[in-house]
Amino acid sequence: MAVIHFRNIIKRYGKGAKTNQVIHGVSAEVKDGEFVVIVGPSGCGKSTLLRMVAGLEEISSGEISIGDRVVNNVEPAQRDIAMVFQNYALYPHMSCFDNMAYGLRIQGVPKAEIRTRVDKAAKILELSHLLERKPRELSGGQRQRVAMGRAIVREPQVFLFDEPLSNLDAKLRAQTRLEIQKLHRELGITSLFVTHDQVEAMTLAQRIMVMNAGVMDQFGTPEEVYNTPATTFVASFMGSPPMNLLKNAPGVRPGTILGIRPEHLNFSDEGWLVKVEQVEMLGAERLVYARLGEEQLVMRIDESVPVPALGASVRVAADENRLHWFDAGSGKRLADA
Amino acid sequence: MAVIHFRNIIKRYGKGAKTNQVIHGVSAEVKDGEFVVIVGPSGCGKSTLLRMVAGLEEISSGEISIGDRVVNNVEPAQRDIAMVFQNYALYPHMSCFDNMAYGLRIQGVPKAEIRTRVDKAAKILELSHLLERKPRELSGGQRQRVAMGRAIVREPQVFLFDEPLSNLDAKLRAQTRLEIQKLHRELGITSLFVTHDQVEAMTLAQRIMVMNAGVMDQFGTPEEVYNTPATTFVASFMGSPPMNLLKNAPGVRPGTILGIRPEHLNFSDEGWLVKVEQVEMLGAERLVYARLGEEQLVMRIDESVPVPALGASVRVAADENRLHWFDAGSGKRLADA
Amino acid sequence: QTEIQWWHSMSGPLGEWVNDLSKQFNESQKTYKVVPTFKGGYDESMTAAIAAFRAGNAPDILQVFEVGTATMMASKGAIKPVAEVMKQGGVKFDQNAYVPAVAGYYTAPNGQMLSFPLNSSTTIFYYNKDAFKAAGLDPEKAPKTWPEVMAAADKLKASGHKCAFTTSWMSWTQLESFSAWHNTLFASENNGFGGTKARLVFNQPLQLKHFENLAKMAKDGTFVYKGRGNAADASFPAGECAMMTGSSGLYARVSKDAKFAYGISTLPYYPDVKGAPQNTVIGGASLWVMSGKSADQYKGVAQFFDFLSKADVQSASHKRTGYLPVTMAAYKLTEDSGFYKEKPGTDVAVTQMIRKTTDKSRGIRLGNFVQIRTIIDEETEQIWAGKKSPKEALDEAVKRGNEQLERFQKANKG
Amino acid sequence: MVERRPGLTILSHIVLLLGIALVVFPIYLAFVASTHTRDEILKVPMPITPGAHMIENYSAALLGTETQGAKVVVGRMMWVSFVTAMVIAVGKIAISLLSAFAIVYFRFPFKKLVFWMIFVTLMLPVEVRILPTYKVLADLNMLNTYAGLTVPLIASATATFLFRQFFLSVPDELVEAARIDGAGPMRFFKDILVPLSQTSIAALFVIQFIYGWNQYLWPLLATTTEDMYPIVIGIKRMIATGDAAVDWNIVMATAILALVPPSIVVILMQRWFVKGLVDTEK
Amino acid sequence: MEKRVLFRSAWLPWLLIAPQMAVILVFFFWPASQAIVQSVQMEDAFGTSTEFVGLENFKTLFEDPAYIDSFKVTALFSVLVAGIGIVLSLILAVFADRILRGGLFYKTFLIIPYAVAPAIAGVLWVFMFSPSIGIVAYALNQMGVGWNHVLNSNQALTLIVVAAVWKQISYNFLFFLAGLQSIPKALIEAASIDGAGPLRRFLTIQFPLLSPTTFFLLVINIVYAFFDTFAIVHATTEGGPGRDTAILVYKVWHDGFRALDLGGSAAQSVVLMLIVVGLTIIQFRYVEKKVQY
Ligand SMILES: Nc1ncnc2c1ncn2[C@@H]1O[C@H](COP(=O)(O)OP(=O)(O)OP(=O)(O)O)[C@@H](O)[C@H]1O
Ligand SMILES: Nc1ncnc2c1ncn2[C@@H]1O[C@H](COP(=O)(O)OP(=O)(O)OP(=O)(O)O)[C@@H](O)[C@H]1O
Ligand SMILES: O=P(O)(O)OC[C@@H](O)CO
Ligand SMILES: [Mg+2]
Ligand SMILES: [Mg+2]
Repeated sequence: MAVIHFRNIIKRYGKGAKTNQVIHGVSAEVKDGEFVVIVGPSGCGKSTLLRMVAGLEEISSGEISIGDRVVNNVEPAQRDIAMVFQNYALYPHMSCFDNMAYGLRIQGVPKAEIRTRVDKAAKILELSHLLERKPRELSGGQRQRVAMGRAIVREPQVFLFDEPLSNLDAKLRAQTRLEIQKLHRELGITSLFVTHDQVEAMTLAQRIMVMNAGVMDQFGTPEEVYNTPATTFVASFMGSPPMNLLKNAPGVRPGTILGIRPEHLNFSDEGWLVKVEQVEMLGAERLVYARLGEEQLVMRIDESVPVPALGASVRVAADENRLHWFDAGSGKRLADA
Repeated sequence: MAVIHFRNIIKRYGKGAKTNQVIHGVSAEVKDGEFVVIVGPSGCGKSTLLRMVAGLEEISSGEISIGDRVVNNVEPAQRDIAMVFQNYALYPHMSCFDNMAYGLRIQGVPKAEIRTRVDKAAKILELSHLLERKPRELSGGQRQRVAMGRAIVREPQVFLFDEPLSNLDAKLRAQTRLEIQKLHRELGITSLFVTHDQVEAMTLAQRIMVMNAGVMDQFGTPEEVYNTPATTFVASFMGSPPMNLLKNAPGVRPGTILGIRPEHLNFSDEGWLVKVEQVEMLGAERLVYARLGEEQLVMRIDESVPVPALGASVRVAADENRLHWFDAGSGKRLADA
Repeated sequence: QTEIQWWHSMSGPLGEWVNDLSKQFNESQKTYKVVPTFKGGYDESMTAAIAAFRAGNAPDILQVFEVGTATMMASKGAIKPVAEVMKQGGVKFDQNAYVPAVAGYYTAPNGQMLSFPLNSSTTIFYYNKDAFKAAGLDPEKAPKTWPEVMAAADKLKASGHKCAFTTSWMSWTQLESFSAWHNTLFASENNGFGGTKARLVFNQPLQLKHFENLAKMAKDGTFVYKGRGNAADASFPAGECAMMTGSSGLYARVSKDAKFAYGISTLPYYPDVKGAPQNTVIGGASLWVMSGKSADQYKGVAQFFDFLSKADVQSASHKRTGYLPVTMAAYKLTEDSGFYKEKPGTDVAVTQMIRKTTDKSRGIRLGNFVQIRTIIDEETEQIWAGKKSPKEALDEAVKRGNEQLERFQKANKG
Repeated sequence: MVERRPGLTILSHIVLLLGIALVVFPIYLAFVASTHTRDEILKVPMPITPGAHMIENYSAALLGTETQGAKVVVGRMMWVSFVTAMVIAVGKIAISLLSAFAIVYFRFPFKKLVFWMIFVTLMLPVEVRILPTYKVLADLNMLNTYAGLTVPLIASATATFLFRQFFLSVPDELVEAARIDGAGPMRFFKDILVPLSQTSIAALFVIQFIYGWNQYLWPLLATTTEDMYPIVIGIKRMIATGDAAVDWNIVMATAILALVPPSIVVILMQRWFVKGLVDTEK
Repeated sequence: MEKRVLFRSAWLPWLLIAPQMAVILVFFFWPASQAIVQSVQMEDAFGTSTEFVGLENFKTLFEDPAYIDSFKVTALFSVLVAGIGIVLSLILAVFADRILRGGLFYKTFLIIPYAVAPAIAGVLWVFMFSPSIGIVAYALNQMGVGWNHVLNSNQALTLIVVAAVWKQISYNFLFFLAGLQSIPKALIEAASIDGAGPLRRFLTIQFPLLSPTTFFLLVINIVYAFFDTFAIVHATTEGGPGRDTAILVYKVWHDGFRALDLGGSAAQSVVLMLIVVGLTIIQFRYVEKKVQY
């Protein structure tokens, strides 16, 4: 277990004229034993950041330390980390046992101990009966668990996950999410987890690092990030459907943006007059899409509330305590008034 | 536009000893212009059913008719259907225009008319500026729209969709869903849509056909399926997280199963005493996992409600009007008492 | 024991013969061991050896067909004259003991014999007596002249024979030997004996007339072309073709394989040509000794050649293969043994050769002769295929052949 | 296929059977010829059903017959061919694996040049440079040795290229995982890359084994003693003279024998052969 | 195309390529450079006298109608071999692709010629077509087709084309079959729903999608026809009748090893190398491109 320190990290790909800077000075500290999720849209630099921690990518400038060791020039194998990849990266020709044991063998761990450690990891992950199989004989979820097993047996200081769930289907994803949580509770190892799925981020993270085009927009607990998004980017990225961001609605001053989450809009007798355009049924609730002048609004309405017909004009009101104000220029949150 | 009739459809794969029956007598009628979603877990026979309608798979026994024509022995091309495939199945060497025009050319439609029809479809799908591109030059969502365009231009009696959205990412999926709905509203063509995603089924369908291992468990509107699931299978398959199905909770008679949806459980002063095991934050709400004796319960709690600490014991109560009872043996719904 | 590598081109019964010779020699003494290796046809083994020589890996003894003689002679430094080898090996060697036509062919202008004539052959005429009988011809009377051959061919054809006449070695039998047989030049400078300035002249009226006749036969179907080199050899013993011109060395195979009565006769000629028949030219091959070997090896080679030139060995070889006896002594020995009486026709080759030669008939010795043979094959094939008239073909062959001679002259001027 | 058209299916079978008949006929005929006496074959037309002399022809071929000018012992020649083919196949695969690994997984100066140098060798078929190559061989004293028969043919642009293509398709994550596991380059090569290349290796083995077995021109020069002749040369030598002198029965028996090992390799490994080629090549 | 992760070492890569480099330097580049040197020299057979002649060998070569003819024959030959080979194997592959069961049976038999050495293939075919003993020649004669490839150039060309195609058909077949089977089934289904019958599907969907395979095979077959058929020609027609089947590679060999015209042969080698360079570059650029497809 260890603290991870990012000190003004910059990453450039390519050389000379083709240089392309993709990380623009990230500084942050991940606490000992903390589970941090790095989230952001595709191409924002999440994997790059993670891979620099792993030692798979050179750091162009700045410093990363794990524990109290600056690792900029340390080989991946020496960093005492383990990594779980999106497409598992299992060695296809080795049995699950061998996959997990490979790193230990290279370290020269005695056979008997390898056996014990792999068995223990397999037990935690309920893989014991699959140890002799080859990866291709496993389902996606099982493969992902083997990949995690491979990470666990090394008993590293830090776990790194690069979108480990995105190749799984919805059910498996939910289930594996719970397993990862459980694992972290049990082992308490500092973990960095990359995903572009905000639901995953919300459910897994102790703290979330929201990346936007190589810049860290916010780093806080899920509640902080959801309830007080630091930028319009964070506001629209976290939450599904995303926060309504209104520029031209009545009552919004020019130069500012008003943000309201779909669940904080309700039918009411007063408020904005909107036209219902489309309704989606989602089991326990409904999404109502409505038009307010030039802007589109999304509302999240409980199934118990009767829904107006398509095309109908109704009034909606927002929960006054749940309004978010942003600067239209910078996108930054304005001090809560 | 046409009615589709399934009359006791049975499908067997293989011959002799290796025969494997995968559809066990499905009978149903899809109404003219209706949008029906076939949903069920992987391997339950959804695609098989659809492909029998398309003529891509022989019907082992039973009859399928489209309009008033039994199509068992009609070639796919003669069935007046169009199909959209999961991985698009666009002809990679043809431009989008040619992809859409291909079927018409084979029918010998005059050039000018082909142009008109393709242009019209492209307009509906906002593809007009992409017509000269090859499929590989398009994004996934655009490809899927071209695939739909190819179906539309043929102006068929029936549309068949086999998981057309599952290769798209979450955002695109939601967006394309809306487009398909819009399209169906505009063209009103009888459609069969296969998916394993219940959210997709709920949002799209006029009626849902729930398949379970080759048997049709229920065929009804989304509300019917959600609110009065015909079997425990339907109950647990539709809705996320799935309905809690309790066998051993207090008040459940032996031989029956009690079903309660997560959103119908609330903290209360009386009711079952449960132990909170895990909490997942989902933005607007939380999922609380709790243990009730041997059984696990999931509750869906609004974020405004304070959540008890992990490990705490709390009381929960179910909405009396929202209980579902099933026969433990057959899994069938018991007449609503 | 010193090993002596010998590359040869003798296959089939001839291959057995070569192996037997080596075995006999090896058993006759202990110091040397001759190792014969079959390296493919004449052209193949010669080029393999040349390549080997360039790589410093030549065999000690190489069998080269007569066509390669000029090339071998011109390669100063690559070969070691036989006369020298024998002298060095301390073996008595009398050039005069050899049949003049043979020895003369392999002798340099300075009178030194360069290679050892192991298997000299010449062109002779074979015919199928059974087929003659069936066609109503007298099997005991071989056609002596080309008009007779043509007449016989017509009869054979009439009796249903699919292939009345064929020939192997087109250039050798129908141009080279044919010219000498009629005492006519094939190439200037005494057929190349006079030096590298020689040029081809075989498009003269006599040869032209002959090829016109052959072309007519080909058109009638009485002459069937079977391919280059010795490809046609097979068709005679198999009974397919009733008459053929070919090497006397074919005798070994004919006597073994032919399941019918056959006759051997002299090469046909045109009776109206003055001086015909003169003599036929030499064919077959001789053994060349490659340079750069140890004294010990040369000694062994000398011993081996000495063994080969023994009259009894020579005579036995002659009887067995149909190749000429190359020493007069061997010829006498064979004659005395009554072999020629017992196997009529076996003396044909000898009598064709043991004649006084003229400048026009001594033999043919040209540079790049292998290519020239190929050119002649290529061009004459056009005649049989009906694509060129004999005149066009022969003229073109002369023209292309002369280009080769020019090239050779240029490359070997040093 | 999509439609149920029995007619088309029957047509398919007919076409394929015709194809097979065409393809197999020459070999069948060779087999037939190998079961008759020479005279039976030379009778026109030759029989087209197997005869009764199979055993004697094959044993004559295998043990060598004195009827040929040079004693041709098929057993020995098959062994030479086998060793040659094996060494060529294994050698080519080994050195190509190594160089492809260097080219794909390392950055080093002149990498492009090295790649092109290897690739360019494709353009220098033996036929084109045979004499100088032969001279090199002789200078190195490698004539009449297995080394001489094999080493000059062992460089392989094809194999290097194929492995390169395959390595490029190996997911980067595997290297990354291996590096995190602490594997150095050679360890990664041995533990991960080579085992993963199995299908390509198998495919190349087939190709190169056949290539080695079927060599003709090169051994013709590189060997001058009979005990180093491979079988293909042996067969050509048997027909070096005109038709009739040829013991066609023995030749064909030998040809059939010569076909057996490569056919076994091809047939046994056809699955990997196709897969390996197609997976990596395209 | 580069890997994202590269190992770092100054000496290891050199060690790894050393064996390959050693072999190609010694046995490819050195001899090839010798061939180039020889092409500007005139030499007697034994290499005892050598003279620098500049480009004269090339001049002679291109003035020699035989060489020009050889070019023409080679062009015709390779077009026929590649064309016929590709068409036949494509037909077989298409039908084999239709048949799921029995596929292995057909595949096994069709693959066999691949194992046959070109030299032996030549022997087999000459045995069948030999005008005097060949059974096929006999059958043809019975049918009124006078077969004699020794004299008839068209027949000779036919013979080597047939033998060469026969030898190559397996290889083409396997690639086409694999190519066909890698076309997603859904495409075929989409096309049949669009109303295309089997033939139309083949022409408009399968064949165009096979074009990378077809192109690849085209190049391979041409290279094959250029070089690997030497043994076939050598074993069957030996370049005859006339020089009507003397393809370039046969001529190089013949002039060098039969005719012992080393300079001329070396000059031909150089020309051949240039041709292969061209073919290789085409193929290489194409291979690099197709990776993305
Ligand atoms: N090896 C590389 N060379 C050059 N540019 C690269 C390289 N790897 C990534 N990039 C660029 O760096 C940026 C960040 O990439 P990165 O892989 O970190 O994004 P990501 O946030 O992980 O996205 P995703 O969710 O798609 O995985 C992208 O613009 C990408 O194009
Ligand atoms: N061609 C076939 N031959 C034999 N069995 C088949 C074939 N196609 C499908 N099956 C079997 O039939 C059953 C139903 O398959 P089907 O493809 O209809 O499932 P599905 O509901 O579409 O599943 P998914 O969501 O994974 O696409 C499965 O058990 C499958 O293994
Ligand atoms: O068959 P042979 O041995 O007489 O040789 C004939 C050749 O010399 C013809 O050039
Ligand atoms: Mg990433
Ligand atoms: Mg399916």
